[in-house]
Amino acid sequence: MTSRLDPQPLEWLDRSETLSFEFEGKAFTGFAGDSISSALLASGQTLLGRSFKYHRPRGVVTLANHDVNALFQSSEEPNIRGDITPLTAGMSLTACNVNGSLEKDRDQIIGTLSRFLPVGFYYKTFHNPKKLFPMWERVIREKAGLGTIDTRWSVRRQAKTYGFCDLLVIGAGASGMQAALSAAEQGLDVVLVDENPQIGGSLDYQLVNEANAAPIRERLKAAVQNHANIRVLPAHLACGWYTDHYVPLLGPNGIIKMRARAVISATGVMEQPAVFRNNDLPGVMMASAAQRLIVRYAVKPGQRGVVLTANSEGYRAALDMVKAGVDVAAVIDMGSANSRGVWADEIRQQGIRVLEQHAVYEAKGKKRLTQIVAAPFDGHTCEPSKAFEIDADLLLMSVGWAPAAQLLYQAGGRLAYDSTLEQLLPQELPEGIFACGRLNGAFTLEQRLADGERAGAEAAVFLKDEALPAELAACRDREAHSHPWPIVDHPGGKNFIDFDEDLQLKDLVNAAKEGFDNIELMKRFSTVGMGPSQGKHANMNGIRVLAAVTGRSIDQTGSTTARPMFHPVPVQALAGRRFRPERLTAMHQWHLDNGARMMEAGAWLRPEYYLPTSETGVSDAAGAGNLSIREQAILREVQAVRTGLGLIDVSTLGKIEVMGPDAGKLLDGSYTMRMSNIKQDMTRYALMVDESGVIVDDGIAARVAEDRFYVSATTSHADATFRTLSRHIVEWGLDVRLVNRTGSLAAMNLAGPHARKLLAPLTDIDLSEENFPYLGFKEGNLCDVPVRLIRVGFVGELGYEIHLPVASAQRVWNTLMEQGAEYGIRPFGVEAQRVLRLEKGHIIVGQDTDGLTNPFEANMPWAVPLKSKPWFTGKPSLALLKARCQRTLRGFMLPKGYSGELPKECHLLIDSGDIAGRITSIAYSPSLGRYIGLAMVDQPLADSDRLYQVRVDSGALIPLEPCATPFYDAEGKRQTVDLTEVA
Amino acid sequence: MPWRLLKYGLKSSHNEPRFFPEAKPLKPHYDVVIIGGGGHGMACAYYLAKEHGITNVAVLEQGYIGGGNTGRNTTIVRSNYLTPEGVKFYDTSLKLFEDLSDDFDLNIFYSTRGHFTLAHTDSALRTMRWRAEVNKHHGIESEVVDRDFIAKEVPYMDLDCAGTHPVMGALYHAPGAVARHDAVAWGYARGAYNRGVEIHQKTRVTAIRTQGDKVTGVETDRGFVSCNKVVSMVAGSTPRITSMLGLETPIEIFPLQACVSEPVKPFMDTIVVSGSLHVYVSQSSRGEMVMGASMDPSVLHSTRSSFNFVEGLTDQMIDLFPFMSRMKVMRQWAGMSDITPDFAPIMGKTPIDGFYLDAGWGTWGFKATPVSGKTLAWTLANDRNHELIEPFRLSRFTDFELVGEKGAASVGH
Amino acid sequence: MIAFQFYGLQLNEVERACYLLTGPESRDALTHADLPVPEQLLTAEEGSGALVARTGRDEYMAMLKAGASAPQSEWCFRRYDSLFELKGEGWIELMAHLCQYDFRQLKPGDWLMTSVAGVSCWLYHEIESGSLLIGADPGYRHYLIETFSAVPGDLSATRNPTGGAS
Amino acid sequence: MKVFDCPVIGPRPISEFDYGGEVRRPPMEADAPSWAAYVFNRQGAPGLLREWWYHRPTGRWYVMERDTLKDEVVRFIDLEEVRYDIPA
Repeated sequence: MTSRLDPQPLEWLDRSETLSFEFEGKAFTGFAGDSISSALLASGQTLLGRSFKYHRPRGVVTLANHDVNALFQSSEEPNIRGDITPLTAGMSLTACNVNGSLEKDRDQIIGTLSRFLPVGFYYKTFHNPKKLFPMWERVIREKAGLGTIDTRWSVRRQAKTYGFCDLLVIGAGASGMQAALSAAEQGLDVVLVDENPQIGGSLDYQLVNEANAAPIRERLKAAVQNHANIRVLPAHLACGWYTDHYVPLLGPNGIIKMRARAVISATGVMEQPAVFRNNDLPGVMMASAAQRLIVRYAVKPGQRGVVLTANSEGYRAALDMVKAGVDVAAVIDMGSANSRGVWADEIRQQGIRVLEQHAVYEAKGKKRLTQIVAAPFDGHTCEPSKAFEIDADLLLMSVGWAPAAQLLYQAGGRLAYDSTLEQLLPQELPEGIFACGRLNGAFTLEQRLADGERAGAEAAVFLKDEALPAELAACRDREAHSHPWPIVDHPGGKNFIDFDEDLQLKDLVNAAKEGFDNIELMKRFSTVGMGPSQGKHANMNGIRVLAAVTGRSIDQTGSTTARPMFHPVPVQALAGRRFRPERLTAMHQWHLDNGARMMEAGAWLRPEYYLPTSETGVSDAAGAGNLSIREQAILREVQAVRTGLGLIDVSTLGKIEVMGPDAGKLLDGSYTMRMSNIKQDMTRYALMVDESGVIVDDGIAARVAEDRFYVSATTSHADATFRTLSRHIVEWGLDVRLVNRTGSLAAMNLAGPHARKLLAPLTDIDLSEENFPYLGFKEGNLCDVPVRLIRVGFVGELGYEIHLPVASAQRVWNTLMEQGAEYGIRPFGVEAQRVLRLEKGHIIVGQDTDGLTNPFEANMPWAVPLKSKPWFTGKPSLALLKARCQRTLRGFMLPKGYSGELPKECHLLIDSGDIAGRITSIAYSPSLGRYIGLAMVDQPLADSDRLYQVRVDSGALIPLEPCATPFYDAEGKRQTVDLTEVA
Repeated sequence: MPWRLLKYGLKSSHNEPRFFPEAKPLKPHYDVVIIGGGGHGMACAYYLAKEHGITNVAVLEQGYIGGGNTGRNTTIVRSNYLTPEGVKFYDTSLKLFEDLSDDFDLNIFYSTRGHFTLAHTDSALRTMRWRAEVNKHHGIESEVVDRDFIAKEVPYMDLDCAGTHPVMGALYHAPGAVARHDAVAWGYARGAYNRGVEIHQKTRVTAIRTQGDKVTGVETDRGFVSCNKVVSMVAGSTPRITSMLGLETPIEIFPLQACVSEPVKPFMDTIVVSGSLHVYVSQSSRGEMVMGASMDPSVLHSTRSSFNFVEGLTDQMIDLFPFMSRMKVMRQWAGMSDITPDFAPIMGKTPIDGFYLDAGWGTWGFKATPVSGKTLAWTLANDRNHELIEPFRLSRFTDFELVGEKGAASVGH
Repeated sequence: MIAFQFYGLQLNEVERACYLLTGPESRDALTHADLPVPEQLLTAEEGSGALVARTGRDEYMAMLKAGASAPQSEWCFRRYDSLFELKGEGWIELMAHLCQYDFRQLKPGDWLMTSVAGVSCWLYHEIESGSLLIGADPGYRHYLIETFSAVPGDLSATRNPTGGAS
Repeated sequence: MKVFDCPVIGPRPISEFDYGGEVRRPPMEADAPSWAAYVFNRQGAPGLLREWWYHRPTGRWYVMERDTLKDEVVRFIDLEEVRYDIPA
């Protein structure tokens, strides 16, 4: 029976604050500072969970988060780890993965069937007959997993911060504190972190009754807390080591992403279980777990105890039990007691029975330990014939340690087995990585302090670039602290290696027999070490078993890869705050106020179409069929541009100034067509391909001056194009300057027959055709704002693209809207622009082209001057591709008044049963009163004059009439003069 | 209770037959040497023995069976690719997968779950329709579905993605499945071993011997082995092997990372992938959420994990599945993706006589395990590229006849 | 306009006329307008009501307070960066939420171009006021104000890290 | 997360960079196969690789020689070394 002790000198409890909570429907209380498990044990509740596979009763075994026996479920969270989660008032918890209740778990019978469930059994059966497998799979899936998820839970996010230091020391035990101090003394900026809410580690829970430890403990704790160069972060878990000493520290309020210049791992060792029948009964626990219960939480771990040991720590733990009022019935030493130091002498003086060369053959009890069976042990096997029983409700295991070296492995460190200490010790550490304390084999208090001092000094020297040969082994102990084979076989089995996965000794032995006889294959077939504690209490014994079965050494057997995270890390801490950079144009608020439906274009937001609430009827365009509100809005905008005036915000376009003597040469090399001969105040279409001839971007290049151009790029490729141009300057050694003005300049396109009439009175630029022809470029003032006007043809009407300072854009936009009212001006969005450009047969890079389309396929041979230009990026590829063009972009139309099933973009063209292309764009064209589109058509069909057949959703084949583009105003007359001159 | 487990339970000792051979010395000569003991290598050995009677074969694995990308991938099996060549190839693979458990008499937990590729933009939706149409043309169950369909099938997904990039629709591929990746390699390995093929782990190829332009054998860290047919099936290590022969390829190696959550009671029975959010997720038979994203942006020959990977993944994931913010990430790892310019593999004969390639597997290698083994075995037996893999020949780059998988930049998982 | 105030931490928007000069005449244009000309790449100098940073071989950014004389040259372009001034106790803690840089190393007079909350920014530690100037593309103004204002909420949570010299 | 200790801008996390890929120089006169080899083939194997890296916040290009096995930058290459002339 476990119970609460009187106040302990170093306890973590605040006894003034009682916290009540609920577990499995029963009321419990604990103190502030308790963990959930310690509060339960303090109230006598030793049964904490059920094992994953056999649903065996489980209690505290490590109390160090190295096992998941105590795994709880709340209404807010799954998989709560009782051992280390602080108790809070009002918690309501249940066990995980139980069928019924913790006390009465109906799945317990699986344990009795274990003889029929050998290692990897699920690979051996359930697969035939094939039809039945889904049923079996449902049964297995139902049994899988631990906690349960409520898919209605809301999102939680914790902020993350960045941290910086010279030296990060992980683990604030004796050696960690000493290392931090000796480094801080040399002026280093040190962060000392520990996953526990209090610093001290084993200096507290293991050496609390060591007289000489007390002054050292006070000195070290005070020194690190108050040293100007040391930031102490308790309750922060080092999640893992990442490239260049990047170590995320998980704290109560979120993750600090710590960038260090060097890291000292003073993470200590993980106590390993002995393996004997029923070694998983509640009441059987690590000696360090019992010490933590007493020292940290003032919980008495049991009434009558036995200590199974193979080191001096076991005797010290026995003394701690006596001091806490536990009746210690016996100390069973798997070796001889003479090298166990003063603590063994003290135990003998107290008349406590010491059984040398003995081991525990079996533990007995239903839901908790009631009796242990001991027997003589020759270092490898027990003699059952000489077994005898000892009544006990507590069995402490102190048979050995595994290094908490996960972060060393992740950083690329190598460990090797030391047969003196019978423990894996650091052998080779990468630059900037250091280890000290029990992880490095320094076990006595003096050794830990000396090793901490050594590591701190070494780190300081390393950071000052002074080379110093590392004497890693200087302070290591000379006696073994672990037993090489703490494993006792038993015909009845149930001797667990991995408590998470319910793996018995025979499971590993059998896995090796079946050919899974290297550490990685054994892990994957048996799943040893694949559970939530990731092998912390299982891998060392697993390696020992495999080494024994295959007759290889520990080092030859190797170990599996240690991967982040050291403990599972909450997604809410990993995800952090939600950063979604959003880039708005100068007219953003106006768009919202005027009914714009916004769409995302990269980081930008742009109007897709406008639906002002004031809109009532809509001029139903003949032949369009019944249109949605959205389609009606888009049609309105298209008609406005075609018949009156439209204004679109194109601020998201890339805008790049290109200046210098080699400006022309840069553009000639970067774009397919020659740019260096564009006449002053004129523009040219600029098509960019990559080295394999694939179209990557297009825009307009304007000649501003002899040595100056102004180049635009598509919204989605603006950054990439600026980057490409700047790289070419470096690669080709050109004397050119680039300035990216995408954000500083806004841009709007005023398009429609009345464009010139609206602009003329507002600008000092002579808009006459002679002075300012189609594709012209002019600088001047508009509404007293310095602007650039470009006569672009994208939407196929008389139009002026106005580029102006972002600060004055809204004012000019307002003026144009006000003054344009008499011409029926409307704002139009991306969707209307898509229809307008389609009527002109213009492509959209990324829609009509894909990741492999070259200019010939896009039906733009005119943009590839293979003869007239000596060189441009991609030219040799295009020369090869010209002759092998397998498909090209072609225009098509549906008959007027077509009312059948509508083809959609990416529907396939079918020619005599085979795929012969696809529709890339399709839309209703109000100007032509019919559906029009572009299709990428395979060559044989494109060359023929056959109708295209497109397969629509219903599977029917719809004929499409091929036709030349542009569909509308083929000669482009509308783009050149006012409406009045064009009948 | 399946009677095999009953029979096993009643026996006293555990005398299940070995899956793989005990370590043995290398023979001086083999007819075929397969470099790489992952799923592809074992499948090739299996089909060489089973379908072509070629058993004097050695599989040389530098690490352990299935230790490369075979053990590191998303375990997704699907065939809703973009190009006709890709669709035919992967669909053949999917059909083979469906009978593997019976062929091996080993349960590879092949579980048809349905596969969603989410579209968050118009252009993404267009790409989905393109793939759906090509898939349907080749008789593959694949269709564009709308928000309502998704909401019905995956009710716990936030289709509005916390307000940015709302889901507009998805490509739904009902036959999409998952399988235990290790078991596929073990099944093929046991099948090959039982038919006389030798499997050598911890055997690293250090050089490939040639005479003129003809392969004569391979050097390993356990001695020389003569053979006149060598096939490289090493995925992430391909450039190291091809450079031994001075054979240039377009392959570059990028880390592809993944992670798993702590196991919870299974609630997600389908596979969800989002191209624009670069995330994918499915729940394993052990109850862990298997999650991943796109490749690292720069070349690296390492399986190291990075923290910004798991940050970006979780940040985007909980926009789709808010409740998953209450879970914990347990472990993260990485594989090495061998990427090609057109996101399609490089298979079959090479300019060097007797040297064959099975590479360029990027993020789509696991699902091709059966068909790549089968077609490479046929190619080795006939010294001629199997018709299914002819479009993936190495020479396609010289001829500028790239496969169009990258067309829609539809790198999925 | 005050963006937010929190525990003595302040984020204000500031008005500056920003210019970008590039090309060989840049230095003369700056000296002609008697503006400072920093020598070293990616350093900045304050003087005569302006802050000038050298951002390239012969590329300079000039941020002018009202009244300072604007530089004139053919290759001189007006920029409209959104500018913020962050000051008050704890500004380093706030920046630790948004930017992977050790701001304890940022001395007065230092110029820094890095990523803040995912957006490329320039930062300058003003000498006399000691506050941090932050400049970014105007398209991100709304996003940056929103993001900076959300951080203090978390700051209070992390304001008193348990124990240790903070 | 990798840190590049760059000239002028000092140590910066990899998240501030865009990867520009392997530095390659186009053959001005090449027959079809060798031009295709230039366009598509890559060095591929682990070892020292010269790469383009673009630092977004400053808009500066860097060429680094990096050991792609150990992920260590061995040298920053003077941009002059990667310059080549293009036909006028």
